[in-house]
Amino acid sequence: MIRRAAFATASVLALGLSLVGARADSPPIRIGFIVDLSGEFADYGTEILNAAKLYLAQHGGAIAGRKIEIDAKDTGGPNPEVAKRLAQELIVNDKVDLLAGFTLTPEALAVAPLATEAKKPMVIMNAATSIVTEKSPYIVRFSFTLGEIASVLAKWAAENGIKKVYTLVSDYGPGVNAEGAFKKYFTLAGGTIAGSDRSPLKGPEFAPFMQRVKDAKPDALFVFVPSGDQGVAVTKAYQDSGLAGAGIKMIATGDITDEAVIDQLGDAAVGLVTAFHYSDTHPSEANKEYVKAFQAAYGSKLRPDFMSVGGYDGMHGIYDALVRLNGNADPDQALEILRREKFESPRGPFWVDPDTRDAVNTVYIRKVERQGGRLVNTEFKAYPDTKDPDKTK
Amino acid sequence: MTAPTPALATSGLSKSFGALGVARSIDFALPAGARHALIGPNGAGKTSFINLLTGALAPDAGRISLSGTDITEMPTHRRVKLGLVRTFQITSLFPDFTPLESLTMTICEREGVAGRMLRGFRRLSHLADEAHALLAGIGLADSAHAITRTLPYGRQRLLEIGVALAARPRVLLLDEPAAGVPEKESGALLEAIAALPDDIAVMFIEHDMDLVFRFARSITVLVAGQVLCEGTPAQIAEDARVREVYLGAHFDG
Amino acid sequence: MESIAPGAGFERRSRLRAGEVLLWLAIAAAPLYVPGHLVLASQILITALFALSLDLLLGYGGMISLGHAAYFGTGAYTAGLLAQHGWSEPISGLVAAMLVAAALGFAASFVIVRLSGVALLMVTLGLGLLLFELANALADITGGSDGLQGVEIAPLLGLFGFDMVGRTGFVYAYLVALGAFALVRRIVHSPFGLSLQGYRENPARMAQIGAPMAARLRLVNTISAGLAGLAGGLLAQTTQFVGLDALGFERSAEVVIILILGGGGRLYGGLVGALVFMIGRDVLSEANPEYWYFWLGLILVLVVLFMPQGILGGGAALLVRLRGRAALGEAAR
Amino acid sequence: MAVELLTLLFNGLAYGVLLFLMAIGLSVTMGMMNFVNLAHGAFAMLGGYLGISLTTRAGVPFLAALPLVFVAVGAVGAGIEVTLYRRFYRSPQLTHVLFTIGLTFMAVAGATYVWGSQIAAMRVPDWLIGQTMFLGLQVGSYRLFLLLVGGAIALALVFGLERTRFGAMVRATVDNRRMAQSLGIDVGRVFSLTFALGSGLAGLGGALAVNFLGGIQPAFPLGYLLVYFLIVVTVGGLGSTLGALAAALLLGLADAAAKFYAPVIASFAIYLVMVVLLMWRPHGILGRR
Repeated sequence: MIRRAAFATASVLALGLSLVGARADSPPIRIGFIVDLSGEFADYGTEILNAAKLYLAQHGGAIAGRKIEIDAKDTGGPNPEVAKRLAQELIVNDKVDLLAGFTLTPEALAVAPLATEAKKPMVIMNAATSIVTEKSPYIVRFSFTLGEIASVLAKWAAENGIKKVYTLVSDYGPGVNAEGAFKKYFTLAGGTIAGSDRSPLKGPEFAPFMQRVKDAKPDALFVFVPSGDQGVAVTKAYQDSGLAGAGIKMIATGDITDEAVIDQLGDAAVGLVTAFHYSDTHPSEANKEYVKAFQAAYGSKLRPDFMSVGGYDGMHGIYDALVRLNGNADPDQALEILRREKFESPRGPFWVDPDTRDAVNTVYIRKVERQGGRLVNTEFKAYPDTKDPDKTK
Repeated sequence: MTAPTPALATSGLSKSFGALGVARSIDFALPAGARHALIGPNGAGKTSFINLLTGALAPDAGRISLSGTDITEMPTHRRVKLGLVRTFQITSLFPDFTPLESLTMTICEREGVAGRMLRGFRRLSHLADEAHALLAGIGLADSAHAITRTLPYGRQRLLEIGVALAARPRVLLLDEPAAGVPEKESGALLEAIAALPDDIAVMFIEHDMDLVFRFARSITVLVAGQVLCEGTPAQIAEDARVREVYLGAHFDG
Repeated sequence: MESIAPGAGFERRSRLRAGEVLLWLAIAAAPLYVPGHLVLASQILITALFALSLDLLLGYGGMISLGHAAYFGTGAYTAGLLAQHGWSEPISGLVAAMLVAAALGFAASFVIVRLSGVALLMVTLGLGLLLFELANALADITGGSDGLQGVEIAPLLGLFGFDMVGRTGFVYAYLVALGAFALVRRIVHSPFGLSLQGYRENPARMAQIGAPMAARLRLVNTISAGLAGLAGGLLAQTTQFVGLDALGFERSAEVVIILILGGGGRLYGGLVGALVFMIGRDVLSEANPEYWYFWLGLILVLVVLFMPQGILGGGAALLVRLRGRAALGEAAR
Repeated sequence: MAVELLTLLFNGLAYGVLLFLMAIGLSVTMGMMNFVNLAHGAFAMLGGYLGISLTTRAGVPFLAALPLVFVAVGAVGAGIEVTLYRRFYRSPQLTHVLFTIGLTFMAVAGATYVWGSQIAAMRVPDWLIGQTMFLGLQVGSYRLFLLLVGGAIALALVFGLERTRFGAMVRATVDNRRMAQSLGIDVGRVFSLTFALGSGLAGLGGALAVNFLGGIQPAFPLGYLLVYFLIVVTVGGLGSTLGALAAALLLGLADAAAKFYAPVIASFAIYLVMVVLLMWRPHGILGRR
């Protein structure tokens, strides 16, 4: 309830600000958002969109007299053909200047050729599979890649006395991506892989896998599952199978301890080590302000997570480009600015690699702690300027 | 001169479900042109016998022959092609079809054109005409274009026979053709049964003894899966065993 | 006493009606009145074609399938993989999509004709899910959950490139859908089609009128699979992308919903259902992205409450009421 | 070896019992009225959310919340049966499909409105977290709880249907509705009560499932679990309680065994088992027709 009311307030605020700045005769700048607002991934898309709107509301919503409009479309996905159709309609009918959003990899991949054909910058705010940026020269990614995160975690594990790791990932593209990167960089750093399993995406039962892990007696279990119920389920299965007692640590990408769900994990998660690029307790002024503004707009119960920061930073990049072009949304010029973005994000220092147009993050190793009645990811080691290690172009 | 080949015959036909024998070594012959009634108390195995004949049930032992051709192993639809056709005790029609459609479909099967896919009915209008003539013959002409499920029950029973006739049977098995038909609707039905062509051998199951004695020229009494006796209506009416079975059956309820 | 000529029912039924011609003309004119929504229009046509393939099986043959996306997806991946490996000519790619899906349908038909009712529902569902998992496992070939990329399609007939507005895609989908509807129209109005409907009405009786149904059911399952593959191939070629969702349970369920919504066994039920469902979803999700499910659900519920035979069935019943009881026999068909 | 096998067995059974609880209502209603209620998952979802709201917001203890959820969802089920479902029993099954899917869509949107699109998880008491010693085996406490509670309910149901008067009426109605009617059974009332019982159990199962599945979100009733319910119902045989129990346990065990012994085919295993079983016995392993 609170959330909806706050959202309405924020929208009104944004509208009001934009009206102040806008001149009646200048056409608006339109940004077409393609996100999931319904279905299984509704939560992801909602966070991204909310954060992007927050950025606009904070920064005035108009540039050089041109109002900035967000035209958000829901794919209810994963639904690549709908995503592509919506992108086409946004480009052809609504004459948007940029495309943004993109919760899920297949949807981004389906739209990529359109961005090339129509010469529209396409700002990726989540879709975290490595290959995405290679599919169109107009794609710029403001989120992260799983390879980036998993390779850092592998390095950290090898540096910290973990010699033998068992990997467990969800059996789909991102899982395979994370597994590949982790295995590669853990072995390179001198570790050994005790075993690797892929769990069906549609099946909540992890106990048999935990039993296999226990039998293999590794030092640690590396996990990637998508953020949400699976993350909670796998953590509980880890706890209920007595792996900790058997001396097997669990390490994971930060998807599992995503701030949107971390409190649902309960004490099972305390002590869990994850690698990720964003924590809502990242100790910086920028982040504190961000969290405050986010909760002011959408309710104090809602915690901004990596989805939201992708949307926020993506909008930051777009806004910055538009300001520098003085409200002129020429696609190629905007692209040139976007691919060179570098700023202090709530997540920490963030920049885009001009060659790959991919996000470059500081990846943090964090530990789950209880802090004032809630669970948080406390960062304790940083790996600055991390790129997706397998990305060459 | 040998005896003429019966239209339908079984020898040693047996079938049981576990301990329950529904057919116990039945030897039976239906001469061409017969009007034969199959009677017996409830549970005697009359309907099972028909199911064995049509191939809906596979016998445990014994043979079935149709005009001298062994059909024991033959699937149902091929028996129909050879002229062995039945009707059902519980009306089994095509509820959303018109009678004309039901009959035309059956005639198409008979003529071997029912598998035609890319040509419509334009060149087959003679088959629809035949269906219509058949409907007229059994007094259903005015219902030809009605939806079957909207027809009164008596008309549906008539259609049941009409569909069977459209397959142009040589042997027609009628399973309680008049069951449940109210008296005021039964006239047309009885007329249609009486008017069945002479070259069709007809066997029917019936409980209504008036009907049995009105139409049958010969009768088989089936009890507990076995043939109790066979004979003309007069002989059966006199038979002490039959009386006992029927009385007993009544008392058993 | 009898006003209709003997045998008239059949020829009249299969005669082309003015309404049908108008419908197809109206669709053909879509570029004139919705020039900005041609991609949606072609996706509706593709879905209508997919629903038509199911109609043949479910609406006419009475055989439920909750795994029909298996054929759709097979067609999509066939067309997509061909294009990805350099065979970019669309028409031959589409034919291949149809044939491969039909072959799968033929193979599956040996299992399917042995079953009916809930068992059939669940086995088709199971086979569909198995194929989905297989495509996910063969990520090296299919691209797995990321989807199949690099699907590049050459211009249609070497002349008309697939443009962004979707004009070529629309014309292409229109012509294929029109051809498929004409074919299915033929089939359902043929003696074969009549016996198929006879099976729907009363499967047990068919053998007793001498019909060898097993062979025909295999055939119709094969044709239905081929048409579904055609639809899948069209989607792959016009979207130039194939996602795992092409094989998904959601797609199988959705096409069943679309067909029942429009009304099964009426040829155009799938088209009407696809129009209502997809335009409804587009409009509702635009107007109310978070809660459009509610309104779509409400539409389904209301259709069931007030038009239990689907939209076309409801329309037919309304016509009957307007024309009076005399026309009952005809219009309810 | 023995420990390994027993642990596997234990985990598989716990999962199976959970599936049974959530699916049994669907089995009975499909068997009795031939009513295909695809909205069944929505009742489980409602139970899940109610359980969460009761325990976390209203502060009701977990164990007390469970019966409340059962009663509340059962009442909702009865209400929907009387006002909506009842009029469709004579309609074709495809109509049921369309209608109940429509309702499910509405439920999904409704849950998003009330509880938001984020996943919601349940806080369970500390004694249900971690591991417990059971018959010499280290097992997950919550799973043990699930197995005991679910097992007790399952046994109560199976025997209740065999032994009680109401159970006899339910069985008679499943076997032959007309016959039951002619015996003077108020079939409508039996069905309402059964439907309420089935919905209540789905709700209870949903509440118990939250902690097992990790959490619940609005898309839950359209997800893969609906497929699992249908598998339990059909493989068990429509309307057969014992069959549904056997099928659910089999499903849980097959899933556990496949994941443990052959994880590569784990995603295929359940569907493969289902297809084979239904080819072998189209009316289910304990189906009557």
